[in-house]
Amino acid sequence: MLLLIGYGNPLRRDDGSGPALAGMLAARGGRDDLRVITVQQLVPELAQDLAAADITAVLFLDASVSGCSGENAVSIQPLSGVSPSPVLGHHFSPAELLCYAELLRGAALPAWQLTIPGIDFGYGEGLSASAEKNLAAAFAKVLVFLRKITLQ
Amino acid sequence: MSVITVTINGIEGSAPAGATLLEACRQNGVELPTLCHLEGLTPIGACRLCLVQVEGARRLLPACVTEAQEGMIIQTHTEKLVKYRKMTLELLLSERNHICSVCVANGSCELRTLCAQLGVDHSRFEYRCPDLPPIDTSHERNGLDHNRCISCTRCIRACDQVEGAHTLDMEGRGIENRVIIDMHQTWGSSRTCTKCGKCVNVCPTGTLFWKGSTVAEMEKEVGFLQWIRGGREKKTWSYL
Amino acid sequence: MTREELRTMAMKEQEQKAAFRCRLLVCYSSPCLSSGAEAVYKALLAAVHERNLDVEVDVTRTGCVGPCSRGPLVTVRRPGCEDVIYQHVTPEFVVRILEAHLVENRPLTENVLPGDVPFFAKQLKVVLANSASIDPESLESYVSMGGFTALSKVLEEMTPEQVVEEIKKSGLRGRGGGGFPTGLKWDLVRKAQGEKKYIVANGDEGDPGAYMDRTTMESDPFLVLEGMAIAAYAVGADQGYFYVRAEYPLAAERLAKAIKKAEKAEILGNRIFGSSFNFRVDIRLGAGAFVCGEETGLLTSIMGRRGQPYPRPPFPANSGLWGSPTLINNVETFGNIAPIINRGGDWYASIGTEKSKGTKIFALAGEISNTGLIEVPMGITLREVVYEIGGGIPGGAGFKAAQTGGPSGGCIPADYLDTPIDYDNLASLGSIMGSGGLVIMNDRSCMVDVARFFMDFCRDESCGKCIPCRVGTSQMLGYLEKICNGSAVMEDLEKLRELAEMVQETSLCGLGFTSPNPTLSTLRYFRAEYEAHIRERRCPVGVCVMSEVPLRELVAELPRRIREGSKA
Amino acid sequence: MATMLRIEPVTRIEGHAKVSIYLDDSGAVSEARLHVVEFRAFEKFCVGRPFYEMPGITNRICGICPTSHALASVKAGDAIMGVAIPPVAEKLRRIFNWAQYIQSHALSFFHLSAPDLLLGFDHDPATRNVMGLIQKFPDVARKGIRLRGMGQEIIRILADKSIHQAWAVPGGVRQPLNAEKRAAIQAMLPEGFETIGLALELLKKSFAQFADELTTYDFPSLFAGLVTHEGGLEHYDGLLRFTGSDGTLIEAGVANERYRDYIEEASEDWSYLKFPFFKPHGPYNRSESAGMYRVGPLARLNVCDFAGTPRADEELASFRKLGNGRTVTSSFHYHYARLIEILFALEKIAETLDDDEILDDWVRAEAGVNRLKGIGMVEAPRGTLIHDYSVDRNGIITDVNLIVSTGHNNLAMNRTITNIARKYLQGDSVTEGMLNRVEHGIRAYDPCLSCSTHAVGRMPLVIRVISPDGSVVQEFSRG
Repeated sequence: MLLLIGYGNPLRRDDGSGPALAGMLAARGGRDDLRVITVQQLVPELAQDLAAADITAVLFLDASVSGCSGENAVSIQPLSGVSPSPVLGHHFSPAELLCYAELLRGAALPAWQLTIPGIDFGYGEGLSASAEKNLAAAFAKVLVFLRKITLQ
Repeated sequence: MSVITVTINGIEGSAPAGATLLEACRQNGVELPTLCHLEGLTPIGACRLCLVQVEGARRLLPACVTEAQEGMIIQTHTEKLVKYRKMTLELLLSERNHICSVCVANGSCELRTLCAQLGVDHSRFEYRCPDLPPIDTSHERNGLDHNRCISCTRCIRACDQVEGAHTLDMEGRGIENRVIIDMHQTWGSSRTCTKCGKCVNVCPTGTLFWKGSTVAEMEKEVGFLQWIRGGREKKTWSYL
Repeated sequence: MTREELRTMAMKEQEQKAAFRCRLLVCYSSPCLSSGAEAVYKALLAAVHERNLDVEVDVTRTGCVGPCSRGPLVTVRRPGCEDVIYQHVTPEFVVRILEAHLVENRPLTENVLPGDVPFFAKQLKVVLANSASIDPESLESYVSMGGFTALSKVLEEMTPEQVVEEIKKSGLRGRGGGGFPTGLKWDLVRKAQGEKKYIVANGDEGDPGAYMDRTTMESDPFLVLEGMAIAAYAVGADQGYFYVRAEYPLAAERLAKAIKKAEKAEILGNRIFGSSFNFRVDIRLGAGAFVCGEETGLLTSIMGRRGQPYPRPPFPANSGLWGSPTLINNVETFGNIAPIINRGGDWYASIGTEKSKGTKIFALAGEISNTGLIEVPMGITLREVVYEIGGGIPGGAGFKAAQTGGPSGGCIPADYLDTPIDYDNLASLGSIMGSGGLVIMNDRSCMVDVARFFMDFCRDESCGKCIPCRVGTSQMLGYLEKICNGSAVMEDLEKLRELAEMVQETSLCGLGFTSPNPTLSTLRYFRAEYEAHIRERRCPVGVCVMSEVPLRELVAELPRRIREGSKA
Repeated sequence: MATMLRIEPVTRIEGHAKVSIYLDDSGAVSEARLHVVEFRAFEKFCVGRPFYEMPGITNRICGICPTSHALASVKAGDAIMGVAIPPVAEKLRRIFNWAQYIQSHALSFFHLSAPDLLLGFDHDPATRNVMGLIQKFPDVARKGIRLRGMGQEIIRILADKSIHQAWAVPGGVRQPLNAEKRAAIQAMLPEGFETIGLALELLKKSFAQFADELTTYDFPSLFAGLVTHEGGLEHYDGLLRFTGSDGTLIEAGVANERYRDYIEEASEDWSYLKFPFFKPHGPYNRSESAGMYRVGPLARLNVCDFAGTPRADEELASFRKLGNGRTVTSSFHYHYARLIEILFALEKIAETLDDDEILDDWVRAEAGVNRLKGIGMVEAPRGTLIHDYSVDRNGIITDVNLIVSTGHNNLAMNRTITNIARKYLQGDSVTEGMLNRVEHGIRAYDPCLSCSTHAVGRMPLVIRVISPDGSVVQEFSRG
């Protein structure tokens, strides 16, 4: 079972592209080996979802501030390295969450992070044209990715 | 009772003569969304959610007030109808300030339930954020919060047609319309209100509520209307 | 009153008027009154009296003459002479008119409105035939022009079926906007089951710039009452309601007087013309809601309820006032009835086009030389109306569009100037005949701004009962405002179009489903103007002030503004 | 002209807080400021709502401590109704609040501060993070997650929802506890005790390596917090006590409704977070830290005379040895205090659940509006939280004043980062070590600034050294 976690704040425009992509994938259906979660931000409790016995891999879907656009702007990278916790927030990075999940399950969990560049992170709903384009590219990319990891 | 034949979404069905299209649809297992309609109150065809397409009719027809005719061919869920229903709900969401998360009717709200059923999770249209009269909690039992009102007039009709008090009415027109108590006074000072609570129970949203209710605490009971009306017709309570 | 007495009354009045050496007719309808007709009339009366001319000269306050922007208007009528019409008459000038015609026996040359101008020549007056000649408050005056002969004729010579047939034969269609065949409607009400039936005259005219019905009611109230009485006879009703909006006090006052006089003369009330036919008319004043011009809204208002439409069917013809069959027609429609009965349905059907018979009254307004009220045969082209009757566009500007049908209508661009005006052609151009408002716009008008203006009207006038109209018009207005102030993005245009279609198809009544018409028709013919507002943030004709910025572009826009601000 | 250094957490979303360090002409630190730039206007939009809706609205101020806001709000509601709520309802609310302490303190300690505290600032930066923590202390890391989860789970058991619940209402609570639910909570407690014992042991061992920080974070101030009528540690109700740095009682027990006589709020134009100060000590003066007081775990342990449970009292005694025997003035020890409070919360929950009375189903009092003002004061994990409502006779809110815990600590946080900057800034260049300590210095207070807004998991810090003419002399970016 692949766990997809789309996170971000849909009320901050392009920041909502992670949950949007998760929603698109959930709506597409057709596969019973996917579990989709959308959240505003990553909190420690999610480690327990990641560590669930039936989960074999995880893909984080997130927005990024790079502002790029085009097909290559969207990237899927394996998760690596861990950074210190945030100074002022009470939320987690995917890598931190993954560390905890691995600790809880006692084994490594293959994980990737997909980032969708955006430009407008102001208050409001809906994505900018650029982020929307990137979202479409990300959708296509995820589908390819999903096919690939099933083959493995 | 004579029976007529209608075709709903390509399937033949029957309905008693004199039934509305809405009744005909529901009797044949086709569910149509409604908001202003409530069994026991005069239908007014205002919310436009039950619009259906009838072959040969120039316009879309509100099922709640259109009488079913022999041989009618009805479409209830065409792409266009579904789209318009969603837009109608989006318009309602944009009209006033609907904040479900802190609403007393969270969980029992007909507007929200319909939105969930039709897949409307936000409104594309801009919030109008109107200036509304303050919440009226001057009544001994009931409260009125204009933020959540969808102007369906169910409360007004229940008060007028079932209770016979006609305490509630509507002032203003168009987007400026507001439910008022008597001649626009506070509910607590109304001398016509019988405190029967029918208005609160028929309100589809959290506009009318029991005072003191907190988030998601309102539970509404609408079945009593038919009971009262049926009882009156059958003279259940007649002592003569 | 008997038919004979009616004839006597007419003859007596005709003889009396013919005895005058000269008749001075002061137009006394609202436009002329608002430009000073009352002072003119008083000055004229005083001057006549002063000169001891009371026996020789008749001074009459009449209905509307037509070229309203030129008022006050005074017509001098002398036996054997052509009428001379003076425009822009002042109290001083009217004395000079009197002196010139009666003392010096020589018409003035100043301020004369030539009678052979296309404004008059191209018109064909049926409903307004008497308007410029009679005193609206005088029963005798109306009778002298053949008034109530049609009513007496149907009562004595025709069965209700024959009356309905005659109306059907005439091809008359409802003048309130929808264009439903009048004869057919009468037939429906006549055949409807019901002990009690009602006649309702819709005088709740509310389109901005339109005043056809007001003028008809003010200029010839008896004509409309006669039409109602004939209708009542035809469908079997004995009670009528005249619904007049309260903003038309003069119309209501003249109607009230007319009803009283007609009742006193036993032309209305019981046993009319000695027959067994009874018909009473009561006036109901509307409180100024546009939606009460919609027939079901009007009916609920008459019944004393909140003026809101209800879904049809059931149609009023079957279930109207208090559930009884009700015939509701527009004022102008009723104004056509007596002429049709008098001159025959065939005569009426010979006027106009194949599917739109007879004449239509229009209120010409906007950027046009001759603003005023005109009555023209159906099928006349827009070009004739604008350039001949209307005298063209003033100030050297070009014609851009004509808005017909008020807020429910659409804008017709110059390409269609040669289209004959009738119900079906207007509908195919995305507009409607409406009640007859005709607003001309020159090339300095911004069509988005025009759409915004009408949408504002519709939002304001929406009754609020159904959601698409109540919230949809408000949302559409919001998007139009954004387009006009520069803060819209192309997505908004798409939302606007989508809403327009939705409101058109799903609203409960005519107000709602026609409210997107100005927007849709301008989008259809002037889309480039909309796009210029959004993409280039520029109003092509410079009407709109683009002071706002789309939220999304604000980030990029702000530094520029700050730079410019610091330079300034 | 002074030079300004700005440390800005560059989140991809507009920042919620940033730090500026001001240098004087000689290049020494004159002042450091913590800017809170999120404006939320809760006080404005609550006006016009009925008071019984307030718990539902105000608990959305925060996603970390919604429970505290809900409790302050329902207590203000109780005051407006003028009722004493059923005793069992009060006990359930207390359990609710302690559960909140467990989850919030666990998040702060185990997830956010533990890498720094247990690995030390001098640990290799590449592994001074969760990964490093897991490698070195796998058991602590694992237990930390479970402890936070346990707090959330108790809240969920009581209120059917762990965040933004609507269970606590003016007059009491909506549903009683049943035997099954009680057993579920009781079953979780032993593991909690075990975890906290382990954490306390590790933390106490680490103090030796933080000698510098302990003194840098040490400054005199007043302390404020609620105490029981007997002077014990209190989190839900009680009297507001102020003490001095030396442990003297300034105000032994102020009734909640008189808080305005002691606390006044000042504003600065560079921060949306207000600056409350102790009013009896004269007018507001930020540079002299007049009227500065601290709230939160450290302050609560300083103001109380005793904890009231055996194990917490034992820990409290050893805690006090770190100070002058009564008062601990270094903000570094907020961490230690937090662990003691978790221990206290576990003990109190266990004790309260033991009594069968807790299963009684009479948990809600009914009343209308009987007072036009209501003040609800609770101890939130981060400190004293005050909800102050005025209503009309129909119960519609006419005025709201909210003093949040982080606000009370505003002056102290500014003071802490000023101290750190003074000690660790070398010339006009910002070092890695200083950055770490600025971060940590703020985190000691566990401020709640960025609630409900999502920021990139990693918040890189960017430091710019700007010369008086405005040009960037040096830019330092990490992450």
